[in-house]
Amino acid sequence: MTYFLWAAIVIVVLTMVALLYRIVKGPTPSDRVVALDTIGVALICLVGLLSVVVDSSFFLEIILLLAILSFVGTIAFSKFIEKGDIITRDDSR
Amino acid sequence: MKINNVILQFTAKIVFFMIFFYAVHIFFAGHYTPGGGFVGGLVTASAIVLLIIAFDLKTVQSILPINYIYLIASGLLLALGTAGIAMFTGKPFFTHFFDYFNLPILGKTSLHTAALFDLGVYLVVVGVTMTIIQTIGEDE
Amino acid sequence: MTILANILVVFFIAAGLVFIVVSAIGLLRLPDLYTRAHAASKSSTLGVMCILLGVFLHFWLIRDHFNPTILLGILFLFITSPVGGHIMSRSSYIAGVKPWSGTVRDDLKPEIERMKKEQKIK
Amino acid sequence: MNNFLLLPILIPFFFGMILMFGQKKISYQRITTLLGLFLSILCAAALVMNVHENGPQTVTLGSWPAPFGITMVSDMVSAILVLTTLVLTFFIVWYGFESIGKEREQFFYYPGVLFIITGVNGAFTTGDIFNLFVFFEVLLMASYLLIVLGGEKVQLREPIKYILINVLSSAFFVITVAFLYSVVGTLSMADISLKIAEVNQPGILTVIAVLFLLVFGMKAAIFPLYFWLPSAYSAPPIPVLALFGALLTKVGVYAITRTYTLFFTHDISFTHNLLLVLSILTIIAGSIGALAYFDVKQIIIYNIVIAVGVILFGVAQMNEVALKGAMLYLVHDMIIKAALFMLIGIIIYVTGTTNLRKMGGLMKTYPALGWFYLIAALGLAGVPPLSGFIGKLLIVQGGFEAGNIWSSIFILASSIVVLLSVIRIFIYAFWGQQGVLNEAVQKAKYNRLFVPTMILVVVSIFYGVGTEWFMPFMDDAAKILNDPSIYTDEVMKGGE
Amino acid sequence: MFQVLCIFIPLIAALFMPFFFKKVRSIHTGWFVLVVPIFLASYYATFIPITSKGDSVIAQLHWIPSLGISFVSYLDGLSLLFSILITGIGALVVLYSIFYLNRTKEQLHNFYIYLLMFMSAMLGVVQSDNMMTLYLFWELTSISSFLLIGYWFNRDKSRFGALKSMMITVAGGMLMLGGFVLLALMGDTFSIRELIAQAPELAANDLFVLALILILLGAFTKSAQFPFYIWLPDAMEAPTPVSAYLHSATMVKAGIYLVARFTPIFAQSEVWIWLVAGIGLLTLFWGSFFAVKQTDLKGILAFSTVSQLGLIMSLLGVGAIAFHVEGAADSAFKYATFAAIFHLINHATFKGSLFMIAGIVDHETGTRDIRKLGGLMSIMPVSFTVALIGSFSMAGIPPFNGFLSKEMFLTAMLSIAEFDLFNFATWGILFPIIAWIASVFTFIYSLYFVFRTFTGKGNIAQLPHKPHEAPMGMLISPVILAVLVVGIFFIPNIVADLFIKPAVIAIQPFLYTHPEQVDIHISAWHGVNTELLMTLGIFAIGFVLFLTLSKWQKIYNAFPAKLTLNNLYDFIIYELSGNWMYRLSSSYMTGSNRRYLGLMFGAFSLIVIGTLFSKDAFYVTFEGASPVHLHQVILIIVLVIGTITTVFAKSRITSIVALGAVGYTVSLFFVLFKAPDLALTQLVIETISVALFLLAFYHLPKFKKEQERNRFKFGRALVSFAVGAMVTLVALSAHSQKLVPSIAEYYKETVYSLAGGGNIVNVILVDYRGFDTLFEITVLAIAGMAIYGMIKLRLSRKGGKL
Amino acid sequence: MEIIMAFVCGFLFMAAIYLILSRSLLRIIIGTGLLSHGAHLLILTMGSFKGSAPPVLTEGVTDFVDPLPQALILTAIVISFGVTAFFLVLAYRAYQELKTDDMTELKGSDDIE
Repeated sequence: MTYFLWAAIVIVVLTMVALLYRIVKGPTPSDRVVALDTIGVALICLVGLLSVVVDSSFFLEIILLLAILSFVGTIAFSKFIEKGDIITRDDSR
Repeated sequence: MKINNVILQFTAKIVFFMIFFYAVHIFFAGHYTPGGGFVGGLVTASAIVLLIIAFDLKTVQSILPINYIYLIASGLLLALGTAGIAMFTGKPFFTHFFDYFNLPILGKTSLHTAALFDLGVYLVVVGVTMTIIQTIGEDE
Repeated sequence: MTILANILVVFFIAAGLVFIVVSAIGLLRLPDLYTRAHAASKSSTLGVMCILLGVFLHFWLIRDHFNPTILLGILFLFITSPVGGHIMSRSSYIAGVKPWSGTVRDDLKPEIERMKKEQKIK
Repeated sequence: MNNFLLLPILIPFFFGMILMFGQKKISYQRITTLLGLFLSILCAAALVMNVHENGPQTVTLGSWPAPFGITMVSDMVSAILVLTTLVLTFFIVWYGFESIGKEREQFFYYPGVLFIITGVNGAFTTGDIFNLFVFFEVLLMASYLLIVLGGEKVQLREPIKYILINVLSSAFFVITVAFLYSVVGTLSMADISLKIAEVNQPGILTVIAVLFLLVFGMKAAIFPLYFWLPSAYSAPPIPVLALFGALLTKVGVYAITRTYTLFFTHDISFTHNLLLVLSILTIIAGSIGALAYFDVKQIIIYNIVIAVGVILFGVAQMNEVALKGAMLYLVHDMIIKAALFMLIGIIIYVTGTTNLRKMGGLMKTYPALGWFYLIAALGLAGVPPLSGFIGKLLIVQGGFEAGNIWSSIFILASSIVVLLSVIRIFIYAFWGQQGVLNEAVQKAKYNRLFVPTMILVVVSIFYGVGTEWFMPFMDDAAKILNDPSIYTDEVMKGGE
Repeated sequence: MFQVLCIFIPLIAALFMPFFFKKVRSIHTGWFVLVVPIFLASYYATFIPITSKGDSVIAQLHWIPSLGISFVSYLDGLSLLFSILITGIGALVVLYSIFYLNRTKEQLHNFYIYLLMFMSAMLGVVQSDNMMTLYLFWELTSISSFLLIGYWFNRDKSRFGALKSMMITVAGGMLMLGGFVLLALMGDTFSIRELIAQAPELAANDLFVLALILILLGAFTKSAQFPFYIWLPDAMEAPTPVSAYLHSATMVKAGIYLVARFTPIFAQSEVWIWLVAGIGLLTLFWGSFFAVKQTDLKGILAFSTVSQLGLIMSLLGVGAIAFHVEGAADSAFKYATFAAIFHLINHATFKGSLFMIAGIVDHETGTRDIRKLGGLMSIMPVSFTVALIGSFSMAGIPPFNGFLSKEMFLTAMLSIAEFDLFNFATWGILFPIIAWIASVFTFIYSLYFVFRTFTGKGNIAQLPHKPHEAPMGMLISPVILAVLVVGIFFIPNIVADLFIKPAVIAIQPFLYTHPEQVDIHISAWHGVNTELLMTLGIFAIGFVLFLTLSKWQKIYNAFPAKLTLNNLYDFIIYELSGNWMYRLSSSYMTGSNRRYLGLMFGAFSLIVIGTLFSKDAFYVTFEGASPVHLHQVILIIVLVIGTITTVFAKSRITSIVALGAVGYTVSLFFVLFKAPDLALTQLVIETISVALFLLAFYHLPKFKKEQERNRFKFGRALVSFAVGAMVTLVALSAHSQKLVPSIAEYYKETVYSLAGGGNIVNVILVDYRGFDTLFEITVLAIAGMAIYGMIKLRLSRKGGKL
Repeated sequence: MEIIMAFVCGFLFMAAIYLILSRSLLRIIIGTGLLSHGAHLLILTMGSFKGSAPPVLTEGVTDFVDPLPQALILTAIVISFGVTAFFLVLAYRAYQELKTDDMTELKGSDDIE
């Protein structure tokens, strides 16, 4: 079981490395953001797996947090890419 | 260019409440499990940020008409006040008081002045984060 | 019981891993942003949900610790992940990221032109 | 246990919070600030007397016994510095009513001032090395607020250096604390002192001592870490500059003094000699700058650097006489720097320029200003019976006692550079042909600027002439600096 | 008590001057001032009977008793003599100034404040037995002199002269303070009397000579000895009463006083004798030689003062030899000290009068340039007479008092060759020779001064004012002094008994204990001896040279202007400390942030790494380190790649995303290292930071390609590498040397029972170390306010500032 | 592991200083971000990684890691967040007023004489 989990963790980490390649490579910012988003997902997996490994439920809080942040981050990035600005003062104008 | 963001705005509304309750949960859990006023405050702030991103500043301000500077000050006052209670009882500054109670629904729980202090932290963090984001956002 | 539970956990995690790896490969290999975003938002969401389910089961069945946060997380991911992917692609399109040359169909293009015309923006 | 010693920190803190409400009401802001400062001064004065009578006071915050919780310790060193800080701030705030401008007053100038002294007083009082870091951050953050407040071009350009340096020094401070924690496993300064005494001087502690010296040195602007200071300090308006010049570098000096007398005493021959060499180099560097420029602000700013060198030279001697001198000189320098900056502010106001070569003949139009400037300038140079003299005398005497003959003579000789640089201002600005004058000077405003300045100069004269009255306090301070066991005993017995 | 208070009487009187000046406009303020010195002079005169018996009076007022600093009025023969000189000449000078300074045009209150301040200071210097208060008054004389020289402050020359005198004398004073402190450390007291009492022990100290040199520096600068004399000629910009008072009669004699006062201590040292006598003689020669070059009346007097001070100084130096000679009381050395004091008195009288005459000439003709003057004899007969008396006395011509002291001077100088210690047998012969040459020049400039001004054709029509004799009042003081000059010649022994002998015993306690032991009788005629022949030679050669002055005066032009000491001073004060320092400073204070940071951190890491290795503190152990796992390694690789991307990213968004990646990786590390709270916080913070970055990015420009010189690139890489290396090395050593176990166990044990919590980290944050947290949120709150203020408040658009 | 982490922290510091020495203000701020990461990791490293469980009370577990460094890091994180935010806004305002973010153009004030 433990070996399986370790293997899983290594695989996830490798995935992240692959995604990192996408971040480095680009070519457009959007690609990087998508990759970052996916890294966030991989991070969630990693945290989940790690908490099984260290056998502690205290890290599970992180999962939801990561999900939230990854979502907010993605939205912010997309708004930035779209308008160059995140916050609009008054959208009705 | 104005684009309608129905999907985003609808999701944001739902998600806002999810995040907010999660923040409250994290805040209260802080004394026994990971979390606390600080993270709670930041998560709350990110929920509000989500709203601001999805809608716009003006709309959000009309929904949540809060002067964040006052929020900061109240948070600080609360924190200082909690810490200062001890001074009036002849204990060193910052001495907290707690006891375990058997409350009807929650069971055995501790009531702790540290939680009040943490609430101060929470308010300050929300206030500061929102002040920053709002002032930058308002700036032309 | 424990063995059964373990098998269940391992199954979910393995499935999740597969999805994750697939989406990573997709992100690496697919030709343009939109296809990549597709891989990222769909496949990886499924992957992470599977893994989390596995983790949840692990704590519930083996450690006897029912953790609602994970469930909430799964729910949250379920809601937000596709929305995020959608918004991202859409924004990128508006920002002018060109689709792959092999793209067959592009419904958004006329729509955006119509809106631009309406709001008199060049 | 004595919560009373916290009041000089908490009162400004509390009033700062209150001032965050009612941002636009200027008179409310002013009155509240003065009230807060006044209350704190009372408390601080009472504290000084209390410490003098009963020895160092401690409070173990949260009732946690000494090495585990944070202990606040008010010994004579910190009590004196706290009182000085508050008194100076009172005058600077008063002076600021006229010169800071209504806009700044409406945008958190007063909370900024109150928070900065919260940080400064906290840093002076704390007995915990990490808490010192936190207080440093409080005062730095408040100083960032004040230095950019107003958003003039120069206020946005120069502080970048200032902030960058402080961000870096904070990062290094944190890791240095981490190193120290790794080696001795504790954060309470008294406990650190005991542990270091136990472990029989390993080299790594010397390295950490040097790291601390450099980290604090960055804030205290010692050579070779002073480069940021001259240009950064030229940015803010005069009251803020006075506050910075009087307080901020001194906190760094205090931190060096505290660490180097309380716990890094295991390898004096290395660490304190390094401090000595650096202090001499600091004086040289400051002297070059003070002589190089004909800009009134710059001259006084470089004099900050020189003074830092002199005080640290006293600390480096590690004997009671020199430490007493360093304390006397530290307080003197805080007062006189504030007074000088305030005077400079008035000079700039009445001439409308900072360039010395354009000024002249102010003696005819503003004789009183000239005399008070001269007194302050002579006081800075350590001319008896003004305030700088006794401090410098004791520092030099301590230097001789410690066998550092030539460097002590060098300290004396450096006074002449100080004198030249400040007398130059007198000769160029007050003597000579009539130079440029600001046409828009209002007599009433001038007077309102002049009164607090004048009183502060009188305070400095009083400090010099009446040194005898301060001597018992300085004796206490020097004793505790010279003998850390008084401090550690008081802390470790749990503040009963 | 009253005796100490008397020192301060002038200072207290000074406080009332503005009142007198502003309220009583019709009466010249000087009349009020005059009361003070007259009162003091008569007060001090009452002490003469006491001191002339060799006794002394002491009174004390504590200032800082805990350091042993107190105001002391110690009146013995020496200090009383000086006190009477100060107050007596002071009275005359004030009287003179009443007529010299215009009541309506001048800021009289300032003038008299400075003057009274000076009087206090000077009294303090000569009466203080405590070295610290001596120093206090010493600096006060410098400052009041500074203010008096700069009295006409809108003149550039006044400012220049004032600064010069202050810089040089204060610098000397500071060093003297060093000497005092050294002495005090050796003898454990600030009292000069107590130090004198333990003089032999002091001499054994290694630092004795250093203290001696430092104190001499103070004395030499004050008394305008070579090479510090340069301030004195420039000090002549002061109003003439000031020159007469400070720069001839009193302040410049403070150095003489100091040397005299410390002779009992330092006479033991060879260095002292050589320095005082040698420098004095050199100054004597130098001053007299260059006096002839001057064209300004006061300039001549200034150089002559320099020269005369040198004379007195050298006499004191020679007098100190008596310490080393058996039976000195019977040898010729005894004359030296006596002559010094005698000449000091004489000099005060004739030089004071000469200065006043120079002032009168200046006042009445409007110029002091000797080339424009001449032929005033008939117009200003009284002035001429006084000038003649003064000059002849200065030249050493009988029947004036200068003759007497000059004779004794020569006697003393001749005695040196007899002395065969400290190489005086070899070099001592130079003393009389130089003294003689200098005396010749003294003779020349004395004649030069009086005859060029008052005789000859002159060019009276072209003078700025039409000259006439000065008013009576202005002449009173010089005439009194001139009477003294003549008077002393005829009754020298009364002066000797009252003043000189008591002073001599104060200077040479090792020789005499009672004034009557001083076996010296002054007489104008003591037979034909070497001294007399020398004097005659001086007259003869001097007269010849004076007549041929115009022929050889050109040799002064041979001295290159660039090499003078004045030039050196100008170079130091204006060129070196202005322009050079500016250039030096601006060579590294470039305002370039990167350069500063590079220098700072280069030095920082260098010092730390240097300490690390010099203290042999670098030590690594793998013991106790936790094991390394594969996933950790991979994470590290991710972190490193992320960092590299951040550093070298070409677009800002790449950089920021990479930074985000690094941040997330760090939070993963926190998970790995079992810190859930940290991981949570780091994640949220990272996200919010990224959002903030993006917000700010919208407004910030795109990355430019950084073009820079290779040298800087290299330096940048080097500095960053050094810092990285420093952190790593120290971290390794610190980790490997955990000398004391951590206090953390306590928290683990008490968290539930005492703090009522489960999450130790959080409980530490809100309880054990809640104070940290309280101020940590304060930092945040201030940051919030600062950002709010920074964005909302924009004064740059108004341009308003203080 | 601690040994490797020491190198990693050194590397982070190196990269941070390298960025801080660059000309663009943004790069400098990013550098300070890296700097604080390095510092935080270093504190954790210095606290050593011993102990098998996170410092949260759980039944049957006694081998906690050292909680104190974690608390310190938390404080440090929050503070550096505040400072970074401030610094960013300063950069933004400076660019608004001065129209440049190049440090070599942002000098000046030494034109005083």
